[in-house]
Amino acid sequence: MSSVLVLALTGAGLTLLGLHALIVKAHLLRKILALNVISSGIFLLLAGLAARTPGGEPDPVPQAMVLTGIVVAVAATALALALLLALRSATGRTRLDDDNGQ
Amino acid sequence: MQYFYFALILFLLLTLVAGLWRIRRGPTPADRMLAAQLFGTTAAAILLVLAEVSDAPALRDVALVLALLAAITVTAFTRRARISLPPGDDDAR
Amino acid sequence: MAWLTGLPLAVDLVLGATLLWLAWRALSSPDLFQAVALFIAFGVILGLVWARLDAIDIALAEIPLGAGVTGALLLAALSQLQPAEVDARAAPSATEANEHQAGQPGQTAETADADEAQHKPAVFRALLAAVMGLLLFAALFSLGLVTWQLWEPSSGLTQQVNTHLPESGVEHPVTAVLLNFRGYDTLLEIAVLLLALIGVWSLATASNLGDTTPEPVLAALSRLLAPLMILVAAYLVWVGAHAPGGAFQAGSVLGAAGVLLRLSGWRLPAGAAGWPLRLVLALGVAVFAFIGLAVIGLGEPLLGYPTAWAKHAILVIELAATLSIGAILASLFIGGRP
Amino acid sequence: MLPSGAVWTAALVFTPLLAALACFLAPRAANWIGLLAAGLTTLAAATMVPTLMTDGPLRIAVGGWGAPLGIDLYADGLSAVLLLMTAVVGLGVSAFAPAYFGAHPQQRPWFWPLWLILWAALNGLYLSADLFNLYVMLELLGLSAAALTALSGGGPALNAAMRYLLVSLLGSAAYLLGVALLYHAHATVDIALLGARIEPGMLANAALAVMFAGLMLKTALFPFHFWLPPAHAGAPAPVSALLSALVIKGSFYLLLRLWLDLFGDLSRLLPELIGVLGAIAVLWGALQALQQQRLKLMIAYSTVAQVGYLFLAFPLAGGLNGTTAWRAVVYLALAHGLAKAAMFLSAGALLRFAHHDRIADLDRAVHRLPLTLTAFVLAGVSIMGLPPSGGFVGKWLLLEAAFQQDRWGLAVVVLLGGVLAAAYVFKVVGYAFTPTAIAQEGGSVPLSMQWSALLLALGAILLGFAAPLLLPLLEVGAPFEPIVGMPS
Repeated sequence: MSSVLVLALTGAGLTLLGLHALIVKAHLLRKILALNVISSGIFLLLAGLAARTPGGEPDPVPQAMVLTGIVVAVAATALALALLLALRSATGRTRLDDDNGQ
Repeated sequence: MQYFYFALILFLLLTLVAGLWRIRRGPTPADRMLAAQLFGTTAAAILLVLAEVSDAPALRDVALVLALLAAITVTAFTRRARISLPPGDDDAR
Repeated sequence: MAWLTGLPLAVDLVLGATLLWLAWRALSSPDLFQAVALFIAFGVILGLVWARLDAIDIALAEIPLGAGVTGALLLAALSQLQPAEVDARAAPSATEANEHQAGQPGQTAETADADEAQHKPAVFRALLAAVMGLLLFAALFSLGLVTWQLWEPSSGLTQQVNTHLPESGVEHPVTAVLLNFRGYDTLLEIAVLLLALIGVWSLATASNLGDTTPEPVLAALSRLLAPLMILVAAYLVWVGAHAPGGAFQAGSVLGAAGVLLRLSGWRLPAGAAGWPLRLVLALGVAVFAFIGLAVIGLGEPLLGYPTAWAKHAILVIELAATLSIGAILASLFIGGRP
Repeated sequence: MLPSGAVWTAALVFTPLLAALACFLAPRAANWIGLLAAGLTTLAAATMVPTLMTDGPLRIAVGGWGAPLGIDLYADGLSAVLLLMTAVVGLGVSAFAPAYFGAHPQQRPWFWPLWLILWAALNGLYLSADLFNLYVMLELLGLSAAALTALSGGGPALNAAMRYLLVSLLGSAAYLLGVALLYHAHATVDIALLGARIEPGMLANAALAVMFAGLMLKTALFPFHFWLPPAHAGAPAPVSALLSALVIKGSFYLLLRLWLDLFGDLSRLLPELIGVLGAIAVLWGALQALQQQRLKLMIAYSTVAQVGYLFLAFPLAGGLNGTTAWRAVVYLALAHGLAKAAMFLSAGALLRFAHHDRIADLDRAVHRLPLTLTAFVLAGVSIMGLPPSGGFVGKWLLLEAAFQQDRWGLAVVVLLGGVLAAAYVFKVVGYAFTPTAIAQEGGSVPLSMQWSALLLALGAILLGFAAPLLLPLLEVGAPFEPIVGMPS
C-alpha cells in the first residue's frame, strides 16, 4: 500500500496550490474555491496517512475527523457564498474592497 | 487477477481524463454535457472495479450514490446552460 | 511480468496528477463556469481517491457533499452573479477601476491581490511574486518532507478503537468514533451546519433559483429519482451500524434529494415552511444534546451512553441527525428564508 | 460517580447552545430566552470558581472514554479566568442588546442565536483539551463571528465580514494542518498526552509554524491585523464589543495553551520575533488609533495595539521570573475584555444619541450623556493602564518582568503604548467637552444601554482591586509552570 504515499503528497500539493490561488486571485468565488482546495488537501493528508497501518485496516479516527471536516467545509462554503451574493447585491462588486472602511 | 483489475482501473481512469479534456475543450455545450454524463458513469465503473480489488463491497454503495448524484450535477449544469452560457466561451460556431 | 507490480502505483500517480491538474485549472481557468465544473469533477475524483485509500465512509460523504451539494451551491451562486461575470477576462472594467483607487500603502504580501498590485511598479510586483513563489515552494518542500518522514507503519488508534468497539453499540469503527468515542465533535459539527444556515438566513439573500417553471423532463426525472434517493438515505443510516454509512452520508444524500426537488420547481407547502421546518432543522442538535445530557442524570458522564442502551441511543441520534442534516443542506441551497 | 464539576462544565457549553436553538425556534421570545441563558451561563461560570479552588484543576472524559480514544475536557485557573471574563462581558452585552436591537428589529432574531452559539463556542474552547475538538470550536467561533459582523448589512460591513470569514477559514485550515501532523506523529490529539510525547524536530517545528501562523492570523497580530479594524468598526455595537473583547481572546488563549503545553521549548528565536511583532503592533495600532476620525475605528485600532501587549510576554517568559510575564498578559487580556466591551458599548450609545460617530462632532456629549462618557473614560483609564484599574495591574506585572530581565526596550514600549493610549482617549474626551459651531440634536438613549457600558467599565477598574482574588485562581493547576517530563 506504500504507493498511497503519492496521494498523501498530493494533499500537500493541493494545500499550497489553493493557498497560492487564495492570495493571488481577486474574484471571491475563486477564493472560495481555493479555500475548498486547501481543506481538501489537508483532508487528503490527514486520511492518506491513516492508510499506513500495518494490518491493512486504516485508522478510523482520522477518517472520522475528515468526515467532520468535510461537513464543516460545506457549511463554511455555503455561508461564504451567501455573503458573496449579499455583497454583490449591496455593492455590485465580487471582489474585496481594500479601503479599510474609512 | 489483482493486476488485471488494476490494469482495468488504469484504463478507465485514462478514459476519464480524456473525457475531462473534452469537457474543457467543448467545442459545443452538447459535447460537454455528454462528456460530463460519461464522466459520472466511468467513475462509478471504477468504483465497482475497486470494490473487487480491495474486497470492499461497501464501495458499491458509493457507486450507487454517485450514479444517483450524477443526475443532480447534470441537472444543475443544464439549468445553468439554459439560463446563460458565459459569453466568449470558446463555442463560437 | 515485473511491470505489473507497478500498476497500483500508476493508478495512484494518475489519480494524484488528475487531482492536481483539476485543482489548478479550477483555480486558474478564466471562465468561472468552467472553473466550477472542473471543481465538481475534482470532487468526484477525490471520491475515487478516498475509495482507493479504503476510506469508504469519506467517499460516501465526499460525493454527495463535496461534488453534489457544494457543486449545486456554486452553480446556484454563479447563476445569480451576472452572466457577464467572467474573471480576469478583458481589460479592467469601470467598476474595477473604482475598486483600485484606495489601496492601502504598506500592505504585506498576505493581503496583496494580483489585481490590487496593478498600480504598483512592475519590478515590485515581480519581486513580490518571486518571494511568494519561493516561500510557497519552501513550504511545499518542507510539508512533503514531513509527510515522507511520517510514512512508516503506525496503527494510530486502531487498536484502541477495536478494543472498545463492543462497548460502543455499533460494529463499524468509523461510526463508533463519530457517534460515540468522539460524539462531542459530531454534536458540535451538526451545530456548525445549523449555524451556517442561520448565518445564510440572516443575510436574507433571497434566491431566485427554482422560481422558473421546471421542464417536463426534469420534473419526471426528479419524481423518479427523489424517492430513490430517500430510500438510499434510509439504507445508509441502517447500514452505518455495521458497515460504511451513517448519519452524515445519509443526510448528504437526503440533502441532495432536496436540492434536486428544488431544482425541479418543488416547494415546501406553505404550512410546513414556518416553525415545522425550523423544528426539523434543529432536531439533530436538540436530540443529540438531550440524550447526551440526560445520561448525566443516570450517573453517567456527559454523552456517555450506558452500553446496554448505546445501540438504541445511537440509532435515535442518527435518525434525528440525518433528518436535520438533509433539511439543513437543502435549505442552504434554497438560500433565502422560506 | 460524577466528578463534582461535570454539571457546570456541561452547563457552560450547553446552556448557550440550547438557548440558541430555542431562540431559533421562537424568535419572538429571543430577548427573554437570551437574557435567561446569559444569567444561567454566568451562574455556571461563577459556580466553577469555588470548585476549582478547593478541588484543583478538573479533567472530564466526555463519554467516559478518556484520551486518547475519547475527548477530554480540562479546566484550570487559566480557563477559569477567561470563562469568567466571557461571562461578565457576555452578560453586559446581553443586557445592552435588547434596547439596541429595539431600533433594529430585523437584526434581533438573528443576533441572539448567533451570539449564543458564539458564547457556547468560546466556553467550549476554554474547556477543551483536545486539539481536534478545538478545531471544531474554532470553526464554530469563526463562522458565528463572521455572520455577526455582517448583521448590519451594507457594503462596508459585508466587505469586512467577507474578508473576516476568509481570514478565519484560512487560519483554522492552517491550524488543522498542524493537528493532522501531530496526530500522525504521536497518535493522539490530547494536549496533555502530546505534551509528554512531543520531541524537538522537524515535525514539531512544522506543526508549530502552521498552527502559530493560523492562530496569529485569527488573533490579528501585526502584520496580520489588516482585517480587524473594518470588521470591528463595521459591525453593530454589541457585536463589535463581542468581537474585540472576546473572540480575539479565544484564539490567543489557544496560542498560549499550545505554547505552554506543547511548543514552549522548541524555539529560542520565535519568541523574540513574536515579541518584536507585538511591540510594533502596540505602537503602530496606537498611532493609527490616534489618527482616526471615527470613534468606532479608533476603538478598533486600539484593539490592534492592545493585542500587541499580549504577545510581549513571549520573549520574557524564558527568562528570570518568566511566569510573571504570563500572569501579566492574562491580566491584560481580562482587563482589555471588560474595558473594550465598555468602550464599544459606549460608542453604540453615542451613535444612537448623535446618529454619527465622528469624533470631532461629539458636541458637549459629556453634559448630555454623562453616564456614557463616564463609562468611556473609566474604560480608557484601564486601557491606558492607570491605577487602580485592571490594565494597571497587568502592565505593572509586565514591567516588573521586563525590569528584572533588563529588557529596557520592552519596558519603553509598554510605557509609550500607555502614553499614546492616553492621547487618543483624551482626544475623544476633549471633543466631548467642546461645543461644535452648529448645535447637534440628540436622540434619547435607553438607560439599559448606558448602564451596561458603565458597569462593564467599572468592572475593568474593579479588576485592579480583584488581583488578590484572581491571581490565586489563575494559579490553579499551575498553567504557567513547565510540564514535568517534557524534554528541554
